[in-house]
Amino acid sequence: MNPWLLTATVAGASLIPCAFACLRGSPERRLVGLEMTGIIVVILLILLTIGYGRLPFIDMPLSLALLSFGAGLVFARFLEKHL
Amino acid sequence: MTRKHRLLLFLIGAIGAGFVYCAGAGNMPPWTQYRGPYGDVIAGLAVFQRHATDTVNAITYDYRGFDTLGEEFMLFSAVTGVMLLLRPEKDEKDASAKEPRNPASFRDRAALSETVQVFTTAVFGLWVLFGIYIGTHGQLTPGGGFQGGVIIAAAPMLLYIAENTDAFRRIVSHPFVELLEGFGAAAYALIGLAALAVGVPFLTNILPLGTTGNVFSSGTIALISACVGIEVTAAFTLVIFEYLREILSREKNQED
Amino acid sequence: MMILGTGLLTLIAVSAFIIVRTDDVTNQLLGLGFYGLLFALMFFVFQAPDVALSQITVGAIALPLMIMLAITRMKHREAVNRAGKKRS
Amino acid sequence: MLAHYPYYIAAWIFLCGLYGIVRSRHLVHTVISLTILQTSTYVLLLAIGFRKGGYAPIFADIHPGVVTVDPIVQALMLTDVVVEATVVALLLAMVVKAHEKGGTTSPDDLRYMRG
Repeated sequence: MNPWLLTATVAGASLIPCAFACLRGSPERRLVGLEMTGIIVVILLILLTIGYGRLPFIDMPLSLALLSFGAGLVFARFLEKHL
Repeated sequence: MTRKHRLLLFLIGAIGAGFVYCAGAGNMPPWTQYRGPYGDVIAGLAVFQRHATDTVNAITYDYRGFDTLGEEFMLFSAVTGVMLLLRPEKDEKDASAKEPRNPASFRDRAALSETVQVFTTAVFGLWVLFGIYIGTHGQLTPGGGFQGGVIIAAAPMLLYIAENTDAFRRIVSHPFVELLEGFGAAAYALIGLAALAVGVPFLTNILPLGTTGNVFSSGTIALISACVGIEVTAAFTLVIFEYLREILSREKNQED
Repeated sequence: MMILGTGLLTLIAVSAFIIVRTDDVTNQLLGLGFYGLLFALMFFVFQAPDVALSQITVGAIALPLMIMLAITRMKHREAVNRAGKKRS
Repeated sequence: MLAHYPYYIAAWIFLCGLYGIVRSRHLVHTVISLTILQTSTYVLLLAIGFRKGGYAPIFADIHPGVVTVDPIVQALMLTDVVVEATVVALLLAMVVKAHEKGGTTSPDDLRYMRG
Protein backbone atom coordinates (compact mmCIF):
# COMPACT_ATOMS: atom_id res chain seq x y z
CA MET A 1 0.00 0.00 0.00
CA ASN A 2 1.80 3.13 -1.16
CA PRO A 3 0.62 6.74 -0.73
CA TRP A 4 -0.96 6.83 -4.20
CA LEU A 5 -3.21 3.88 -3.54
CA LEU A 6 -4.05 5.22 -0.08
CA THR A 7 -5.06 8.54 -1.63
CA ALA A 8 -7.15 6.71 -4.20
CA THR A 9 -8.95 4.77 -1.50
CA VAL A 10 -9.75 7.91 0.47
CA ALA A 11 -10.72 9.88 -2.62
CA GLY A 12 -13.00 7.01 -3.65
CA ALA A 13 -15.31 8.06 -0.82
CA SER A 14 -16.19 11.16 -2.84
CA LEU A 15 -18.12 8.93 -5.22
CA ILE A 16 -20.89 8.65 -2.62
CA PRO A 17 -22.05 12.30 -2.92
CA CYS A 18 -21.85 11.82 -6.70
CA ALA A 19 -24.25 8.92 -6.35
CA PHE A 20 -26.62 11.18 -4.44
CA ALA A 21 -26.46 13.76 -7.22
CA CYS A 22 -26.68 11.21 -10.01
CA LEU A 23 -29.45 8.94 -8.80
CA ARG A 24 -31.99 11.45 -7.50
CA GLY A 25 -33.77 14.53 -8.74
CA SER A 26 -34.21 16.20 -12.09
CA PRO A 27 -32.26 15.34 -15.26
CA GLU A 28 -30.24 18.57 -15.00
CA ARG A 29 -29.08 17.69 -11.51
CA ARG A 30 -28.19 14.19 -12.63
CA LEU A 31 -26.18 15.50 -15.56
CA VAL A 32 -24.13 17.69 -13.22
CA GLY A 33 -23.55 14.64 -11.04
CA LEU A 34 -22.48 12.61 -14.07
CA GLU A 35 -19.92 15.24 -15.09
CA MET A 36 -18.57 15.38 -11.55
CA THR A 37 -18.30 11.58 -11.50
CA GLY A 38 -16.37 11.68 -14.76
CA ILE A 39 -13.80 14.07 -13.30
CA ILE A 40 -13.43 12.11 -10.06
CA VAL A 41 -13.05 8.81 -11.88
CA VAL A 42 -10.34 10.32 -14.10
CA ILE A 43 -8.43 11.44 -10.99
CA LEU A 44 -8.88 8.03 -9.36
CA LEU A 45 -7.66 6.24 -12.48
CA ILE A 46 -4.53 8.42 -12.61
CA LEU A 47 -3.83 7.75 -8.93
CA LEU A 48 -4.28 4.02 -9.43
CA THR A 49 -2.07 3.98 -12.54
CA ILE A 50 0.78 5.61 -10.66
CA GLY A 51 0.08 3.54 -7.56
CA TYR A 52 0.28 0.27 -9.47
CA GLY A 53 3.44 1.48 -11.17
CA ARG A 54 2.05 0.57 -14.62
CA LEU A 55 2.44 3.70 -16.75
CA PRO A 56 1.05 2.24 -20.05
CA PHE A 57 -2.39 2.27 -18.40
CA ILE A 58 -2.42 6.07 -18.55
CA ASP A 59 -4.45 5.56 -21.76
CA MET A 60 -7.50 4.86 -19.65
CA PRO A 61 -7.77 8.19 -17.78
CA LEU A 62 -6.77 9.97 -20.99
CA SER A 63 -9.59 8.41 -22.99
CA LEU A 64 -12.10 8.92 -20.19
CA ALA A 65 -11.14 12.60 -19.88
CA LEU A 66 -11.67 13.11 -23.61
CA LEU A 67 -14.83 11.04 -23.80
CA SER A 68 -16.57 12.39 -20.72
CA PHE A 69 -16.01 15.93 -21.99
CA GLY A 70 -17.65 15.11 -25.31
CA ALA A 71 -20.37 12.95 -23.85
CA GLY A 72 -21.30 15.65 -21.34
CA LEU A 73 -21.71 18.16 -24.16
CA VAL A 74 -23.80 15.75 -26.21
CA PHE A 75 -26.08 14.88 -23.26
CA ALA A 76 -26.49 18.52 -22.28
CA ARG A 77 -27.35 19.55 -25.82
CA PHE A 78 -29.88 16.77 -26.27
CA LEU A 79 -31.52 17.45 -22.91
CA GLU A 80 -31.81 21.10 -23.87
CA LYS A 81 -33.08 20.55 -27.38
CA HIS A 82 -35.07 17.35 -27.58
CA LEU A 83 -35.89 15.71 -24.27
CA MET B 1 -52.34 -11.55 -14.38
CA THR B 2 -52.20 -8.17 -12.72
CA ARG B 3 -49.09 -6.26 -11.69
CA LYS B 4 -49.48 -7.21 -8.06
CA HIS B 5 -49.67 -10.91 -8.82
CA ARG B 6 -46.69 -10.68 -11.11
CA LEU B 7 -44.56 -8.94 -8.47
CA LEU B 8 -45.64 -11.46 -5.84
CA LEU B 9 -44.72 -14.35 -8.11
CA PHE B 10 -41.36 -12.73 -8.83
CA LEU B 11 -40.72 -12.23 -5.12
CA ILE B 12 -41.30 -15.90 -4.34
CA GLY B 13 -39.08 -16.99 -7.21
CA ALA B 14 -36.36 -14.47 -6.34
CA ILE B 15 -36.20 -15.54 -2.72
CA GLY B 16 -36.00 -19.19 -3.71
CA ALA B 17 -33.40 -18.67 -6.43
CA GLY B 18 -31.36 -16.34 -4.23
CA PHE B 19 -31.34 -18.86 -1.40
CA VAL B 20 -30.19 -21.73 -3.64
CA TYR B 21 -27.56 -19.54 -5.32
CA CYS B 22 -26.14 -18.28 -2.03
CA ALA B 23 -25.96 -21.82 -0.65
CA GLY B 24 -24.01 -22.82 -3.76
CA ALA B 25 -21.76 -19.76 -3.80
CA GLY B 26 -20.77 -20.43 -0.21
CA ASN B 27 -18.91 -23.53 -1.40
CA MET B 28 -16.92 -21.72 -4.08
CA PRO B 29 -13.23 -21.04 -3.45
CA PRO B 30 -12.69 -17.54 -1.96
CA TRP B 31 -12.67 -14.94 -4.70
CA THR B 32 -9.19 -13.58 -3.97
CA GLN B 33 -7.58 -16.92 -4.82
CA TYR B 34 -7.54 -17.92 -8.44
CA ARG B 35 -7.02 -21.65 -8.94
CA GLY B 36 -7.52 -22.54 -12.59
CA PRO B 37 -4.39 -23.49 -14.54
CA TYR B 38 -5.35 -22.07 -17.94
CA GLY B 39 -4.92 -18.40 -17.13
CA ASP B 40 -1.41 -18.92 -15.81
CA VAL B 41 -0.44 -21.08 -18.78
CA ILE B 42 -1.63 -18.55 -21.35
CA ALA B 43 -0.25 -15.54 -19.48
CA GLY B 44 3.15 -17.20 -19.50
CA LEU B 45 3.05 -18.31 -23.11
CA ALA B 46 1.30 -15.58 -25.08
CA VAL B 47 4.20 -13.15 -25.21
CA PHE B 48 6.58 -15.77 -26.57
CA GLN B 49 4.14 -17.48 -28.92
CA ARG B 50 2.47 -14.42 -30.44
CA HIS B 51 4.82 -11.50 -29.63
CA ALA B 52 1.83 -9.51 -28.34
CA THR B 53 2.27 -7.85 -24.95
CA ASP B 54 -1.47 -7.49 -24.34
CA THR B 55 -2.49 -11.03 -23.45
CA VAL B 56 -6.20 -10.24 -23.37
CA ASN B 57 -6.19 -9.08 -26.98
CA ALA B 58 -4.00 -12.02 -27.99
CA ILE B 59 -6.69 -14.32 -26.59
CA THR B 60 -9.58 -12.38 -28.12
CA TYR B 61 -8.14 -12.09 -31.62
CA ASP B 62 -6.01 -15.22 -31.84
CA TYR B 63 -6.56 -18.03 -29.36
CA ARG B 64 -10.29 -17.41 -29.30
CA GLY B 65 -10.33 -15.86 -32.77
CA PHE B 66 -13.13 -18.07 -34.01
CA ASP B 67 -15.48 -16.92 -31.23
CA THR B 68 -14.66 -13.32 -32.04
CA LEU B 69 -15.48 -14.03 -35.67
CA GLY B 70 -18.93 -15.18 -34.57
CA GLU B 71 -19.32 -12.12 -32.38
CA GLU B 72 -18.29 -9.94 -35.33
CA PHE B 73 -21.01 -11.41 -37.50
CA MET B 74 -23.43 -10.99 -34.63
CA LEU B 75 -22.65 -7.27 -34.68
CA PHE B 76 -23.02 -7.29 -38.45
CA SER B 77 -26.41 -8.98 -38.37
CA ALA B 78 -27.64 -6.84 -35.46
CA VAL B 79 -26.84 -3.69 -37.43
CA THR B 80 -28.56 -5.16 -40.47
CA GLY B 81 -31.59 -5.78 -38.26
CA VAL B 82 -31.53 -2.20 -36.97
CA MET B 83 -31.36 -0.87 -40.53
CA LEU B 84 -34.22 -3.11 -41.63
CA LEU B 85 -36.41 -2.15 -38.69
CA LEU B 86 -35.80 1.58 -38.86
CA ARG B 87 -35.77 2.11 -42.62
CA PRO B 88 -38.29 4.70 -43.76
CA GLU B 89 -41.38 3.05 -45.21
CA LYS B 90 -42.75 4.23 -48.52
CA ASP B 91 -45.94 5.89 -47.32
CA GLU B 92 -44.10 7.52 -44.44
CA LYS B 93 -41.64 9.09 -46.82
CA ASP B 94 -44.46 10.66 -48.82
CA ALA B 95 -46.24 11.83 -45.69
CA SER B 96 -43.23 13.60 -44.29
CA ALA B 97 -42.64 15.30 -47.62
CA LYS B 98 -46.19 16.63 -47.76
CA GLU B 99 -46.30 17.64 -44.14
CA PRO B 100 -46.20 21.41 -43.67
CA ARG B 101 -43.65 22.97 -41.43
CA ASN B 102 -44.57 22.78 -37.82
CA PRO B 103 -42.11 24.65 -35.61
CA ALA B 104 -44.25 24.10 -32.52
CA SER B 105 -43.34 20.43 -32.35
CA PHE B 106 -39.69 21.31 -31.84
CA ARG B 107 -38.61 23.16 -28.80
CA ASP B 108 -37.37 26.61 -29.79
CA ARG B 109 -33.86 26.25 -30.97
CA ALA B 110 -31.72 27.28 -28.04
CA ALA B 111 -28.86 29.57 -28.91
CA LEU B 112 -25.53 27.77 -29.12
CA SER B 113 -22.58 29.45 -27.51
CA GLU B 114 -19.59 30.01 -29.76
CA THR B 115 -17.28 28.42 -27.23
CA VAL B 116 -19.07 25.10 -27.59
CA GLN B 117 -18.98 25.37 -31.35
CA VAL B 118 -15.25 26.06 -31.52
CA PHE B 119 -14.37 23.50 -28.89
CA THR B 120 -16.36 20.66 -30.39
CA THR B 121 -14.93 21.29 -33.83
CA ALA B 122 -11.43 21.36 -32.37
CA VAL B 123 -11.99 18.22 -30.32
CA PHE B 124 -13.47 16.35 -33.30
CA GLY B 125 -10.07 15.86 -34.94
CA LEU B 126 -8.40 15.02 -31.67
CA TRP B 127 -11.12 12.50 -30.91
CA VAL B 128 -10.77 10.66 -34.25
CA LEU B 129 -6.99 10.65 -33.89
CA PHE B 130 -7.25 9.22 -30.40
CA GLY B 131 -9.63 6.53 -31.63
CA ILE B 132 -7.13 5.52 -34.30
CA TYR B 133 -4.37 5.42 -31.68
CA ILE B 134 -6.40 3.19 -29.38
CA GLY B 135 -7.43 0.98 -32.28
CA THR B 136 -3.95 0.39 -33.65
CA HIS B 137 -2.13 -0.21 -30.36
CA GLY B 138 -4.35 -3.03 -29.16
CA GLN B 139 -1.57 -5.61 -29.25
CA LEU B 140 0.73 -3.57 -26.99
CA THR B 141 -1.36 -1.74 -24.41
CA PRO B 142 -5.04 -1.92 -23.44
CA GLY B 143 -7.16 -0.99 -26.41
CA GLY B 144 -7.96 -2.69 -29.66
CA GLY B 145 -10.25 -2.38 -32.61
CA PHE B 146 -13.51 -2.46 -30.77
CA GLN B 147 -12.77 0.34 -28.34
CA GLY B 148 -11.15 2.51 -31.00
CA GLY B 149 -14.07 1.91 -33.34
CA VAL B 150 -16.64 3.04 -30.79
CA ILE B 151 -14.63 6.19 -30.09
CA ILE B 152 -14.38 7.09 -33.78
CA ALA B 153 -18.06 6.33 -34.39
CA ALA B 154 -19.13 8.68 -31.58
CA ALA B 155 -17.09 11.56 -33.02
CA PRO B 156 -19.66 12.80 -35.60
CA MET B 157 -22.11 13.44 -32.74
CA LEU B 158 -19.84 16.35 -31.79
CA LEU B 159 -20.44 17.91 -35.20
CA TYR B 160 -24.17 17.37 -34.75
CA ILE B 161 -24.36 19.20 -31.45
CA ALA B 162 -22.22 22.00 -32.86
CA GLU B 163 -25.09 22.63 -35.34
CA ASN B 164 -22.72 21.66 -38.11
CA THR B 165 -25.51 19.47 -39.44
CA ASP B 166 -24.42 19.53 -43.07
CA ALA B 167 -21.01 18.07 -42.28
CA PHE B 168 -22.62 15.54 -39.96
CA ARG B 169 -25.06 14.41 -42.63
CA ARG B 170 -22.35 14.20 -45.25
CA ILE B 171 -20.14 12.00 -43.04
CA VAL B 172 -22.82 9.76 -41.62
CA SER B 173 -24.94 9.13 -44.68
CA HIS B 174 -22.00 8.55 -46.98
CA PRO B 175 -22.48 5.30 -48.96
CA PHE B 176 -18.85 4.48 -48.19
CA VAL B 177 -19.84 3.71 -44.59
CA GLU B 178 -21.99 0.76 -45.60
CA LEU B 179 -19.20 -0.53 -47.84
CA LEU B 180 -16.74 -0.28 -44.96
CA GLU B 181 -19.03 -2.29 -42.69
CA GLY B 182 -19.18 -5.15 -45.15
CA PHE B 183 -15.46 -4.84 -45.82
CA GLY B 184 -14.56 -5.11 -42.14
CA ALA B 185 -16.61 -8.24 -41.59
CA ALA B 186 -15.41 -9.85 -44.82
CA ALA B 187 -11.74 -9.04 -44.23
CA TYR B 188 -11.81 -10.89 -40.90
CA ALA B 189 -13.15 -14.03 -42.56
CA LEU B 190 -10.68 -13.62 -45.43
CA ILE B 191 -7.72 -13.45 -43.04
CA GLY B 192 -8.94 -16.72 -41.60
CA LEU B 193 -9.30 -18.23 -45.06
CA ALA B 194 -5.83 -17.07 -46.07
CA ALA B 195 -4.45 -19.47 -43.48
CA LEU B 196 -6.37 -22.28 -45.18
CA ALA B 197 -4.84 -21.28 -48.51
CA VAL B 198 -1.34 -21.66 -47.07
CA GLY B 199 -2.28 -25.09 -45.77
CA VAL B 200 -2.68 -24.56 -42.03
CA PRO B 201 -5.90 -24.53 -39.94
CA PHE B 202 -8.40 -21.68 -40.09
CA LEU B 203 -7.31 -18.39 -38.45
CA THR B 204 -3.75 -19.52 -37.79
CA ASN B 205 -1.33 -16.66 -37.26
CA ILE B 206 0.54 -16.85 -40.58
CA LEU B 207 2.14 -13.42 -40.82
CA PRO B 208 5.67 -12.73 -39.53
CA LEU B 209 5.45 -11.98 -35.83
CA GLY B 210 7.92 -9.08 -35.67
CA THR B 211 9.67 -7.68 -32.62
CA THR B 212 7.79 -7.77 -29.33
CA GLY B 213 6.79 -4.25 -28.34
CA ASN B 214 6.76 -2.91 -31.88
CA VAL B 215 3.53 -1.57 -33.39
CA PHE B 216 3.95 -3.83 -36.42
CA SER B 217 4.26 -7.01 -34.42
CA SER B 218 2.09 -9.97 -33.42
CA GLY B 219 1.15 -10.99 -36.97
CA THR B 220 -2.55 -11.27 -37.66
CA ILE B 221 -3.61 -9.97 -34.24
CA ALA B 222 -2.96 -6.35 -35.21
CA LEU B 223 -4.52 -6.90 -38.63
CA ILE B 224 -7.69 -8.52 -37.27
CA SER B 225 -7.95 -5.81 -34.64
CA ALA B 226 -7.83 -3.18 -37.38
CA CYS B 227 -10.54 -5.02 -39.37
CA VAL B 228 -12.74 -5.17 -36.28
CA GLY B 229 -12.11 -1.47 -35.77
CA ILE B 230 -13.29 -0.65 -39.30
CA GLU B 231 -16.36 -2.84 -38.90
CA VAL B 232 -17.32 -1.38 -35.52
CA THR B 233 -16.81 2.21 -36.66
CA ALA B 234 -19.04 1.70 -39.66
CA ALA B 235 -21.64 -0.29 -37.71
CA PHE B 236 -22.13 2.26 -34.94
CA THR B 237 -22.12 5.14 -37.41
CA LEU B 238 -24.92 3.41 -39.29
CA VAL B 239 -26.89 2.82 -36.09
CA ILE B 240 -26.59 6.49 -35.07
CA PHE B 241 -27.67 7.61 -38.52
CA GLU B 242 -30.68 5.29 -38.56
CA TYR B 243 -31.90 6.64 -35.23
CA LEU B 244 -31.39 10.27 -36.25
CA ARG B 245 -32.66 9.98 -39.82
CA GLU B 246 -36.18 11.31 -39.16
CA ILE B 247 -35.03 14.18 -36.99
CA LEU B 248 -32.43 15.13 -39.57
CA SER B 249 -34.89 15.24 -42.44
CA ARG B 250 -37.30 17.25 -40.31
CA GLU B 251 -34.67 19.75 -39.33
CA LYS B 252 -33.81 20.12 -42.97
CA ASN B 253 -37.46 20.79 -43.81
CA GLN B 254 -37.58 23.51 -41.21
CA GLU B 255 -34.46 25.15 -42.49
CA ASP B 256 -35.69 25.33 -46.09
CA MET C 1 -6.95 -1.95 -2.58
CA MET C 2 -9.49 -4.44 -1.34
CA ILE C 3 -11.17 -1.66 0.67
CA LEU C 4 -11.77 0.46 -2.42
CA GLY C 5 -12.88 -2.57 -4.43
CA THR C 6 -15.34 -3.79 -1.81
CA GLY C 7 -16.73 -0.31 -1.34
CA LEU C 8 -17.20 0.03 -5.10
CA LEU C 9 -19.03 -3.29 -5.26
CA THR C 10 -21.39 -2.11 -2.52
CA LEU C 11 -21.98 1.20 -4.29
CA ILE C 12 -22.68 -0.69 -7.51
CA ALA C 13 -25.22 -2.93 -5.77
CA VAL C 14 -27.02 0.06 -4.24
CA SER C 15 -27.10 2.08 -7.45
CA ALA C 16 -28.33 -0.92 -9.48
CA PHE C 17 -31.38 -1.11 -7.23
CA ILE C 18 -32.00 2.65 -7.38
CA ILE C 19 -31.70 2.77 -11.18
CA VAL C 20 -34.13 -0.10 -11.54
CA ARG C 21 -36.59 1.68 -9.23
CA THR C 22 -36.42 4.90 -11.29
CA ASP C 23 -39.46 5.24 -13.50
CA ASP C 24 -38.66 8.18 -15.74
CA VAL C 25 -36.57 6.96 -18.66
CA THR C 26 -34.43 10.09 -19.07
CA ASN C 27 -33.48 10.01 -15.40
CA GLN C 28 -32.70 6.32 -15.66
CA LEU C 29 -30.48 6.91 -18.66
CA LEU C 30 -28.27 9.39 -16.78
CA GLY C 31 -28.13 6.97 -13.86
CA LEU C 32 -26.96 4.28 -16.28
CA GLY C 33 -24.07 6.52 -17.34
CA PHE C 34 -23.01 6.80 -13.71
CA TYR C 35 -23.33 3.04 -13.29
CA GLY C 36 -21.09 2.46 -16.33
CA LEU C 37 -18.40 4.74 -14.90
CA LEU C 38 -18.51 2.85 -11.59
CA PHE C 39 -18.00 -0.40 -13.49
CA ALA C 40 -15.07 1.04 -15.43
CA LEU C 41 -13.39 2.06 -12.18
CA MET C 42 -14.08 -1.34 -10.64
CA PHE C 43 -12.51 -3.17 -13.58
CA PHE C 44 -9.44 -1.00 -13.28
CA VAL C 45 -9.15 -1.60 -9.54
CA PHE C 46 -9.39 -5.35 -10.10
CA GLN C 47 -6.60 -5.40 -12.69
CA ALA C 48 -8.65 -5.62 -15.88
CA PRO C 49 -7.67 -2.41 -17.73
CA ASP C 50 -8.67 -3.82 -21.11
CA VAL C 51 -12.23 -4.39 -20.02
CA ALA C 52 -12.18 -1.04 -18.24
CA LEU C 53 -11.43 0.71 -21.53
CA SER C 54 -14.22 -1.06 -23.37
CA GLN C 55 -16.55 -0.34 -20.47
CA ILE C 56 -15.60 3.35 -20.66
CA THR C 57 -16.38 3.45 -24.37
CA VAL C 58 -19.51 1.29 -24.29
CA GLY C 59 -21.04 1.67 -20.84
CA ALA C 60 -20.43 5.35 -20.37
CA ILE C 61 -20.70 6.60 -23.97
CA ALA C 62 -22.22 4.24 -26.54
CA LEU C 63 -25.10 2.74 -24.52
CA PRO C 64 -26.46 6.04 -23.09
CA LEU C 65 -26.02 7.62 -26.52
CA MET C 66 -28.02 4.91 -28.29
CA ILE C 67 -30.76 4.92 -25.64
CA MET C 68 -30.92 8.70 -25.78
CA LEU C 69 -31.26 8.65 -29.57
CA ALA C 70 -34.06 6.09 -29.32
CA ILE C 71 -35.94 8.15 -26.72
CA THR C 72 -35.45 11.26 -28.83
CA ARG C 73 -36.86 9.52 -31.85
CA MET C 74 -39.88 8.25 -29.93
CA LYS C 75 -40.63 11.69 -28.44
CA HIS C 76 -40.20 13.23 -31.84
CA ARG C 77 -42.67 10.79 -33.38
CA GLU C 78 -45.18 11.54 -30.64
CA ALA C 79 -44.85 15.28 -31.31
CA VAL C 80 -45.41 14.72 -35.03
CA ASN C 81 -48.49 12.60 -34.36
CA ARG C 82 -49.92 15.19 -31.99
CA ALA C 83 -49.37 17.95 -34.54
CA GLY C 84 -51.00 15.84 -37.26
CA LYS C 85 -54.07 15.18 -35.11
CA LYS C 86 -54.44 18.85 -34.24
CA ARG C 87 -54.44 19.80 -37.91
CA SER C 88 -57.02 17.27 -39.07
CA MET D 1 -19.39 -13.61 3.95
CA LEU D 2 -16.45 -11.47 2.76
CA ALA D 3 -14.74 -14.43 1.14
CA HIS D 4 -17.61 -14.71 -1.34
CA TYR D 5 -18.71 -11.08 -1.44
CA PRO D 6 -18.69 -10.55 -5.26
CA TYR D 7 -20.68 -13.73 -5.84
CA TYR D 8 -23.48 -12.39 -3.66
CA ILE D 9 -23.28 -8.98 -5.34
CA ALA D 10 -23.61 -10.68 -8.74
CA ALA D 11 -26.77 -12.47 -7.58
CA TRP D 12 -28.14 -9.22 -6.16
CA ILE D 13 -27.56 -7.32 -9.42
CA PHE D 14 -29.12 -10.15 -11.39
CA LEU D 15 -32.24 -10.12 -9.22
CA CYS D 16 -32.38 -6.31 -9.37
CA GLY D 17 -32.37 -6.41 -13.18
CA LEU D 18 -35.05 -9.08 -13.17
CA TYR D 19 -37.13 -7.01 -10.75
CA GLY D 20 -36.82 -4.03 -13.07
CA ILE D 21 -38.02 -6.10 -16.02
CA VAL D 22 -40.99 -7.39 -14.03
CA ARG D 23 -42.13 -3.99 -12.81
CA SER D 24 -41.38 -1.93 -15.92
CA ARG D 25 -44.05 0.27 -17.46
CA HIS D 26 -41.94 1.48 -20.34
CA LEU D 27 -40.15 -0.64 -22.93
CA VAL D 28 -36.94 1.43 -22.74
CA HIS D 29 -37.03 0.85 -18.99
CA THR D 30 -37.13 -2.86 -19.75
CA VAL D 31 -34.07 -2.58 -21.99
CA ILE D 32 -32.11 -0.62 -19.36
CA SER D 33 -33.04 -3.22 -16.75
CA LEU D 34 -31.77 -5.90 -19.11
CA THR D 35 -28.39 -4.16 -19.42
CA ILE D 36 -28.20 -4.00 -15.62
CA LEU D 37 -29.04 -7.69 -15.45
CA GLN D 38 -26.23 -8.38 -17.87
CA THR D 39 -23.66 -6.50 -15.79
CA SER D 40 -24.03 -9.18 -13.11
CA THR D 41 -22.04 -11.52 -15.34
CA TYR D 42 -19.11 -9.07 -15.30
CA VAL D 43 -18.96 -9.17 -11.54
CA LEU D 44 -19.13 -12.96 -11.52
CA LEU D 45 -16.40 -13.42 -14.16
CA LEU D 46 -14.20 -10.82 -12.50
CA ALA D 47 -14.51 -12.60 -9.16
CA ILE D 48 -13.60 -15.95 -10.72
CA GLY D 49 -10.42 -14.68 -12.38
CA PHE D 50 -9.15 -12.36 -9.66
CA ARG D 51 -6.17 -13.12 -7.51
CA LYS D 52 -4.94 -10.98 -4.67
CA GLY D 53 -1.64 -9.33 -5.54
CA GLY D 54 -1.86 -10.40 -9.18
CA TYR D 55 -0.75 -8.01 -11.91
CA ALA D 56 -2.85 -7.07 -14.90
CA PRO D 57 -1.97 -9.47 -17.75
CA ILE D 58 -0.31 -6.86 -19.95
CA PHE D 59 3.40 -7.32 -20.36
CA ALA D 60 4.29 -4.00 -21.93
CA ASP D 61 6.27 -2.98 -18.86
CA ILE D 62 6.62 -6.12 -16.71
CA HIS D 63 8.42 -9.37 -17.42
CA PRO D 64 6.45 -12.46 -18.43
CA GLY D 65 6.44 -14.86 -15.52
CA VAL D 66 5.14 -12.57 -12.79
CA VAL D 67 1.89 -13.59 -11.15
CA THR D 68 -1.08 -12.18 -13.08
CA VAL D 69 -4.85 -12.38 -12.86
CA ASP D 70 -6.61 -14.67 -15.34
CA PRO D 71 -6.62 -13.14 -18.86
CA ILE D 72 -9.14 -15.66 -20.22
CA VAL D 73 -12.11 -14.42 -18.20
CA GLN D 74 -11.11 -10.90 -19.16
CA ALA D 75 -11.35 -11.84 -22.81
CA LEU D 76 -14.78 -13.32 -22.08
CA MET D 77 -15.83 -10.07 -20.40
CA LEU D 78 -14.63 -8.12 -23.43
CA THR D 79 -16.87 -10.24 -25.64
CA ASP D 80 -19.70 -9.75 -23.17
CA VAL D 81 -19.42 -5.95 -23.32
CA VAL D 82 -19.54 -6.02 -27.12
CA VAL D 83 -22.50 -8.36 -27.20
CA GLU D 84 -24.34 -6.15 -24.71
CA ALA D 85 -23.94 -3.15 -27.02
CA THR D 86 -25.21 -5.02 -30.08
CA VAL D 87 -28.16 -6.55 -28.22
CA VAL D 88 -29.19 -3.14 -26.89
CA ALA D 89 -28.97 -1.60 -30.36
CA LEU D 90 -31.25 -4.27 -31.82
CA LEU D 91 -33.72 -4.21 -28.91
CA LEU D 92 -34.00 -0.43 -29.04
CA ALA D 93 -34.76 -0.59 -32.75
CA MET D 94 -37.55 -3.04 -31.95
CA VAL D 95 -38.86 -0.72 -29.21
CA VAL D 96 -38.88 2.24 -31.58
CA LYS D 97 -40.72 0.19 -34.21
CA ALA D 98 -43.26 -1.09 -31.70
CA HIS D 99 -43.89 2.47 -30.61
CA GLU D 100 -44.40 3.60 -34.20
CA LYS D 101 -46.76 0.75 -35.04
CA GLY D 102 -48.68 0.48 -31.79
CA GLY D 103 -48.41 4.00 -30.44
CA THR D 104 -47.59 2.71 -26.98
CA THR D 105 -44.47 2.11 -24.94
CA SER D 106 -45.97 0.00 -22.20
CA PRO D 107 -45.13 -3.71 -22.29
CA ASP D 108 -48.62 -4.48 -21.01
CA ASP D 109 -50.23 -2.86 -24.04
CA LEU D 110 -48.48 -5.01 -26.59
CA ARG D 111 -51.48 -7.34 -26.83
CA TYR D 112 -52.12 -6.41 -30.44
CA MET D 113 -49.02 -8.45 -31.26
CA ARG D 114 -50.75 -11.60 -30.09
CA GLY D 115 -50.93 -14.18 -32.91
